[in-house]
Amino acid sequence: MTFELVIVLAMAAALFGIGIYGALSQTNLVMIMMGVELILAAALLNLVAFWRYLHPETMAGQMFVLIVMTVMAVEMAVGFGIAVARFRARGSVEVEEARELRG
Amino acid sequence: MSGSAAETLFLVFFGAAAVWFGIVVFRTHSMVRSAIALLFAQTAVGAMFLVMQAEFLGVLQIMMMASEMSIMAIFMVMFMMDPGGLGAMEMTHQKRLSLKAGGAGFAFALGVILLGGWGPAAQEVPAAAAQTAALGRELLGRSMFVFESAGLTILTAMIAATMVAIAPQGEKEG
Amino acid sequence: MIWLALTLLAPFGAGVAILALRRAPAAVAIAGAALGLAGALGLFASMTRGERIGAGLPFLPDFPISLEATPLTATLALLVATVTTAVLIHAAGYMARDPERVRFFGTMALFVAAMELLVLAGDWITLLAAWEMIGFSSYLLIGFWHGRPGVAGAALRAFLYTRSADLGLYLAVFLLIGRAGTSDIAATLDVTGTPALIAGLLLLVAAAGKSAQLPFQEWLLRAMAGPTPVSALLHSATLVAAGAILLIRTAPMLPEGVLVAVGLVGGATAVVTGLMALAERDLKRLLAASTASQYGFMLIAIAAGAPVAALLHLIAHAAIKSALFLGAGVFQHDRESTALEALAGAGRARPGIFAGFALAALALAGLPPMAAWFSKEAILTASWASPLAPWLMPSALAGALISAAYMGRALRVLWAGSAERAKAPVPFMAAGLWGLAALAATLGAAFGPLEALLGAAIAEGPRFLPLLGLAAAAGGLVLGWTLPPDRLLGPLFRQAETGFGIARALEALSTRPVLALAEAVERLETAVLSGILASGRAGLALAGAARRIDRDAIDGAIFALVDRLWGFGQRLRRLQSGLIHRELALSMIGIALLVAVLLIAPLSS
Amino acid sequence: MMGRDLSFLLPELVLVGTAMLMIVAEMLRAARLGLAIGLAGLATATLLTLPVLDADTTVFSGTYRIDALSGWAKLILLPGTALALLMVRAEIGGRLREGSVHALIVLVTLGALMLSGAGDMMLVVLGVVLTGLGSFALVAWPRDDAATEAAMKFLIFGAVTGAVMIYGLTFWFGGTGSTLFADLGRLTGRPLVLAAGLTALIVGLGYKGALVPFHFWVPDAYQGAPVSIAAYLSVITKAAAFFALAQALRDLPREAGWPLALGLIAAATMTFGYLAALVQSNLVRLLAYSSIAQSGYLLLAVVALGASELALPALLVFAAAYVAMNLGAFAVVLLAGRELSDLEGFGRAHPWVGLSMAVFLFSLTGIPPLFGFVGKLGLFAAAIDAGHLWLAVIGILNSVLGLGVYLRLVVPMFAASERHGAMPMPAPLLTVIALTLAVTLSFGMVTGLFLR
Amino acid sequence: MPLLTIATLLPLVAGLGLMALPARSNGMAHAVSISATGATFLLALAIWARGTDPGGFAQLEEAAWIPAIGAAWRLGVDGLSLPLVLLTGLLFFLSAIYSVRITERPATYVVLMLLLETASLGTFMALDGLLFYVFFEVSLVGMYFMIAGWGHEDRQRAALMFFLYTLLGSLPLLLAIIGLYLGSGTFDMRAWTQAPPLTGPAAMLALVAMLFTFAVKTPVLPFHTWLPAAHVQAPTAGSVILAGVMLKFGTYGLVRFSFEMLPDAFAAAAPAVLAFGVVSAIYGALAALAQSDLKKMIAYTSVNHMGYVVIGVAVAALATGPLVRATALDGATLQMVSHGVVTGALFFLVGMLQDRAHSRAMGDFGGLLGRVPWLGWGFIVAAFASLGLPGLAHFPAEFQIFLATFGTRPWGTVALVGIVVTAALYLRAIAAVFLGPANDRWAAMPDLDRHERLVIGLLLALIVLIGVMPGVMLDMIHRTMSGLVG
Repeated sequence: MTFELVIVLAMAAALFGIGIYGALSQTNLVMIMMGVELILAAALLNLVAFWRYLHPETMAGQMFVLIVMTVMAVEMAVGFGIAVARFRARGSVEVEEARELRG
Repeated sequence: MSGSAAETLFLVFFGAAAVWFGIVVFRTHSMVRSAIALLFAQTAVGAMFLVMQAEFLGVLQIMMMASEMSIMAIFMVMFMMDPGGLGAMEMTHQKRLSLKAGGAGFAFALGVILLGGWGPAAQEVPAAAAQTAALGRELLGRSMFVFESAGLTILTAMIAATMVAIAPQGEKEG
Repeated sequence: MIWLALTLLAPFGAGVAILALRRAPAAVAIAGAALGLAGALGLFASMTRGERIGAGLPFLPDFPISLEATPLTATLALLVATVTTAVLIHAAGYMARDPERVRFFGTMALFVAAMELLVLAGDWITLLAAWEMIGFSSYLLIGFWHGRPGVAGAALRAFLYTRSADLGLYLAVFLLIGRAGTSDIAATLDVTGTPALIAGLLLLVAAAGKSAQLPFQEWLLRAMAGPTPVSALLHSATLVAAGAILLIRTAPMLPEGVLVAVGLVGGATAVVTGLMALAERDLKRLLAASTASQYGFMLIAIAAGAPVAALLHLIAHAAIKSALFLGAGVFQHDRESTALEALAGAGRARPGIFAGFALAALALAGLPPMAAWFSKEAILTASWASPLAPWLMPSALAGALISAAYMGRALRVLWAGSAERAKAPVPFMAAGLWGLAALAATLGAAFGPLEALLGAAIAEGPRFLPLLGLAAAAGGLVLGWTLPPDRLLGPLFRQAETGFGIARALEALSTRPVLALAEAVERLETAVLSGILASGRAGLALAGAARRIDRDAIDGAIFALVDRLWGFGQRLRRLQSGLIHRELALSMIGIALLVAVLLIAPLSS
Repeated sequence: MMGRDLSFLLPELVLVGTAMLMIVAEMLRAARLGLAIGLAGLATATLLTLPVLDADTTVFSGTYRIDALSGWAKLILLPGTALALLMVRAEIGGRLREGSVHALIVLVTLGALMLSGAGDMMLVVLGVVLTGLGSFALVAWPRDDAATEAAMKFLIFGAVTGAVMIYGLTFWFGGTGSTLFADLGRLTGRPLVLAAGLTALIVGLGYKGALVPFHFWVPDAYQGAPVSIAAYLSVITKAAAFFALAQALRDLPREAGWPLALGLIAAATMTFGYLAALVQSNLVRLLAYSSIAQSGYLLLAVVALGASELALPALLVFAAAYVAMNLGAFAVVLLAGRELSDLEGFGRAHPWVGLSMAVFLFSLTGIPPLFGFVGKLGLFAAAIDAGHLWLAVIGILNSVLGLGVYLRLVVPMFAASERHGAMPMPAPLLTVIALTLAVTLSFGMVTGLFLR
Repeated sequence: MPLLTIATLLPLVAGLGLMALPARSNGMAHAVSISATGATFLLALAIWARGTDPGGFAQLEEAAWIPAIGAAWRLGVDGLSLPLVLLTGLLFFLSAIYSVRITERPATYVVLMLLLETASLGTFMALDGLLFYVFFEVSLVGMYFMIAGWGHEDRQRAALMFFLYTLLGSLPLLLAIIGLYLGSGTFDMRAWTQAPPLTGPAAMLALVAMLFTFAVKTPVLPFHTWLPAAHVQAPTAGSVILAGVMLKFGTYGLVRFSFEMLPDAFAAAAPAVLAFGVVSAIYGALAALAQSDLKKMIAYTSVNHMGYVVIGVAVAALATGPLVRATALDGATLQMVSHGVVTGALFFLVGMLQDRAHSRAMGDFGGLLGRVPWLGWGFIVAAFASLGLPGLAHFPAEFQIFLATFGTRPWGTVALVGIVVTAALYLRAIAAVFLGPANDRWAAMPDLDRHERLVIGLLLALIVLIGVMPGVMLDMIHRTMSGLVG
């Protein structure tokens, strides 16, 4: 075990915690997506750190990073697409206004 | 050893920056500022990649995040009734519970990290060029199916995003 | 074999034929009974020649039906056949104008067949079956005039009383078969010890029920609702006799403890029902109570170790009592009532009938040289000699005195009042009556040879016993003729009138608790159901009935369980708030729980 | 090497080609052509699956598995998708961007195939995201208030759970240095790392598979979406999630505690689903909750993985039954209307369709001799065989609750009512109902003959 | 000739054929129903004529079904099932004849009846655990629709109650069957009987599950509450089938599954089963005594009579001597048949009374015997059969049961008080409805017509036949039972 690994992982964990907080506490779709971005950033940090300090010989780690980056990108893209559609339909992307469907 | 010390220093610095900006994202009352803070946070993460000698990924991270954040900013300007994007507005709810959830997540992750038993750390990593070459081999060999799947995902995202984002012509907006 | 078949099948065939053809019922019934009588005579004759006749039929695995003619059973079969033939002849007149004659004679014939089966049964299952079937037939006969008020109740009571007592027979049969491993009656009589004691007591219960001994006497008094020939038959040689017959047949097995109990029941019944008869205001009920009392005598005889004496008394009583009932039937025919008040003087209006009636009555009172004199004598002798209990003889004597008294009273009532003019002559009825009365008077002569046939002579008693018996009979008659019962009985009268409250006590102890239990069960059932419904409704109220879906057809029908879960569903539904952040938070809590389980589970395994 | 791998991937490749052609057709605004291409492609892919059904191998160094599970999964998912396409055609045929919907459905099905053959964490991640993205768009397709709200909830749930999943899975990579599930055995003795990844996996796939407590989006998304899309989501992507879960977990030691955790989730899911369904008056929502409950049943098979040989067959058989009967039920809803009251007298007015609905619902309840019964029989057998008698008991108790739910639909259908006159009966829909009815009815009795 | 398969499927095929017909008249539906059930009854007689094999099952018919898990289409009969098959064939045939009066959606009604017949026959003849369960459950669905569609006033509720109750009841059996399967690797019931696959706690668990199922179906206190509700609301033929045939599933299963396949566990649990049987018998009789609704009363007497069956089976497990055990099982089996015939007749008669008067309340009647002698005498004979009069169907069975009980656990004979209470309640009912002063309200009531006389006449004849010559049934039953316990 090494200090650097733990430092990076701990930072990532902090980002993860912040992301969770954001996803739960924000009222706006866009802001919630920002929280998700932070969680994914934490995942990226984890992956790179694991690759760097534990498994530099395998490229699967870097591959995983690429995949997660793709995921971030496409999720944001579709997320904003839906935000647009929602804004068109409703004029707002506030989640608290979305309570037609319940029960 | 000095290299390692410098690496540690940089990691701590950028890490702290990433966390700090991450906090700022949800501390400001303006979405534009939030977006900018997120941009900085992502950039700090990218910087950490560089420190950890994953140059390709680091560059990718910084560039992608930069582009993505600009897109996000435009969206906000477009939609949030807040052209300046600087006005203060309350955008939170159930803060306490969220804080607890975030804290718990952090705590659990930290627990796994500290007690995970990760074993000895590797000292050496392949050089940047070798890395890129290996990554290429990985992409076209073992992980080709995964890579192709990622492509398919992007394709799907494109179709999906266009379908939802384009106004429903002839139905609502003539 | 052929005699056996004839005895059983002739009445049975007659019954089936009557019900199927619905023609000339009386003639067919009498013909059947006569053929049966011929069969019984044939059987009896075979017995006198020392033959033994048996037959078997398959029934349950390991338990075949078997029929068996021994001197004892053949005698009884003959008795049944004789009495029924006479009664049926009488009934041909009595029922001449009844529109339901077919049903009457058909049932009567079947009843007789069942009784013959009981008598001739060689195994316990057949005996039990016949035992129950005569109960059923008598139910139908007592309830014959089912349209009249009160009749259905009387029939019901008769069947229920005897069936309750029948449980004793069931259990006894189970016990005996279990002990002996066979259902053959003769084989089971070898059972000894505690099983014999228990079985004996159980048999006593069954016999007491059928023979209307204390405390089951009530049904018999009420069973008068049926046509008079039915009463004549029930009381003499059939239904009521079955109890005594059962005990007579099983007497060899009964240990002392049972005999004491039999004596207790018999003695008490002889006295108590005798007193009741004395206090009775209705002729037929008087005769009924007297029947119970006479069967009490037979029980005393059995207790005294002289089943033959009981058999003799059974035979004597059968002839006497059927004659009495037939006479009563004629009077009832005339006055259309059996209340003693209404019958005052009815006898004087038909002296011929009255003479027959009186002959039988005197016989019952125990005047020599008529049949009952001999049998009562035998009973007194046996009970005097019995080492078992000192009170057997006194109770028998008291019973005899009381019997004479109530017969005297009946004769007095029938003779004393105003003699209205009788209606048309009644040849059939008279024939039946006189035939039986003649038997009652003369049967005593046959007792000696019968005892010889059965191989059980009755020992001679001390000289004063016959005198004592005669004194009791004569004294009783005189007392009954001269003194009205309320003066005769004094303070006992009221008690006797109400049957000493035994019937009411029995009902309070059995019927009421059962009915109360049934009510309680019913309440429980409804409570369970309404409990389910109520909790369902509570669930609905809890749900706040956010939406009314009562319009849906199903809602009225949603079963209680669903009702209750409804409220639960509604509560869960509130979790589904539609607010993403709340739901997301719930998911996070879920994740925390999941983590906890995943961390703890490996530790525990 | 690669040629061999590709030959195993023929169904997937055909499907990719089909999707491309459908996109082209959509660009040409030839929706009918696109649909025909889609159906033909699905049929071809189904047929191409048959030769590799017996294979038990992996392609691309273990990242994608060609085994009985993925093979049978294709045989379930591909025809199911075809039926869903027909339903979509019947519901939104001729409307704007119909072709995009068709193409998206085929693409999402591709994602579902990725999930059901996944031998690698990355494939699971991509599969979840791909199916998720496509589904968000499908749900949002009407773009009205309800649909966008549904899509937004769906998206937020998907994004958050997906991110959590990815973050957690990174620890597995850290622990093993590999992204293959086959290498997870290396984690033995490191419970914390194992737990982190497991949590992540269960969260991500549990969301997709509509398990409590990650199910909140389900009723809202189904209600806001077109009925046919709801039907599609309720069967294809959900079944794929369970297949992925099975692929991942069958390499993990049971001592890690996941059977207990999943067992508890299964119990909660069944119970919650039926209880909530009990109080619904909107048919689509009711079916949404019912499908949540059915997820709980599907999970029974996953719980038994590794302890009972019956687990995988049970999972497949019940998934097949579930796809057939649930699609059928949704098809009838498409015909009858979205409210419970719309069913009043429906069965009397249209006896055959009404009878079909009764069959679907009884099959969902698990009453023999219908397909659903055979499925549940396998599930209970697997659970008991694995030593989880308590789960089978809870499952059985919930069946009774389920009966209450489904009888609320059956009973009014056959009550006297004048509500229904003649109504159009689109041919595609009748085809769907007839096919699913045939499967539900006959497979209960005769499938066994073909099972090995 | 695979007569068993043909008999099982014939009604179903006839029903499907009727459904497929484009135009259906009422008359045609009933003609199909009568001819199909009649043919099935003849087939049942033919199966009866072929007889059984004392060593085990006879007339085996097998076909592959799900070879992968060892489930197959396996049919066969023995002395336990064959009498019940015959009973089923008869009661369905009579119900079909009786049902010609149904004019409300007769085609659907007939299809349901035929479906029910297939399910019932299949349940008794199946030698495959899975197949048994399938038939067992299908019968439930058929009866649900029967009650819900053609019942009386409160039918929806009764139907739901029936369905939920018995489904909840039957699912544990599924668990038990799965347990037996996992213990043996096959669904072949013969294998389960020959070598009981479960032992120890597993067997006890499976037994508890089974007992729950069979207790609901039989029904045994306290799981009986569905019975009166379902019976009161069910149409007449439904009541007849429910009481005459479907209640037997419970006791048949008790013998076939609990007794034969889990012998040790069942022997251990037998005292409790006996106690339940005794309490049920007494409770059922008492509850019946408190009823004023004729149909409900008869329904409760079913609880009483089926309680005797349970007693018999429990005693068979408790007894030591093979003779006593065989006697108890003989009695229990014969009691099932007798109850089917007697209670079937009673429900028919009450149904006929209800058709005429539109009332089932005892208090509404009086003195009907003179008005409708066929109906009245039919009821009286059937009632006396039901209360156990010798010479009629119940006596031999109850005698055997109690004989064995007394020899094994004497306290079990407490249930004998049931025969007195049933006597009381039937006599009361007879007195209230048929005896006493005639009620003028029913002056115009017609007596039984040709169809009805045929139905009742056949049943009464059978009641007397079994009562007088139980050997016609018992010989076959006894051979099988002796083999079972010997």
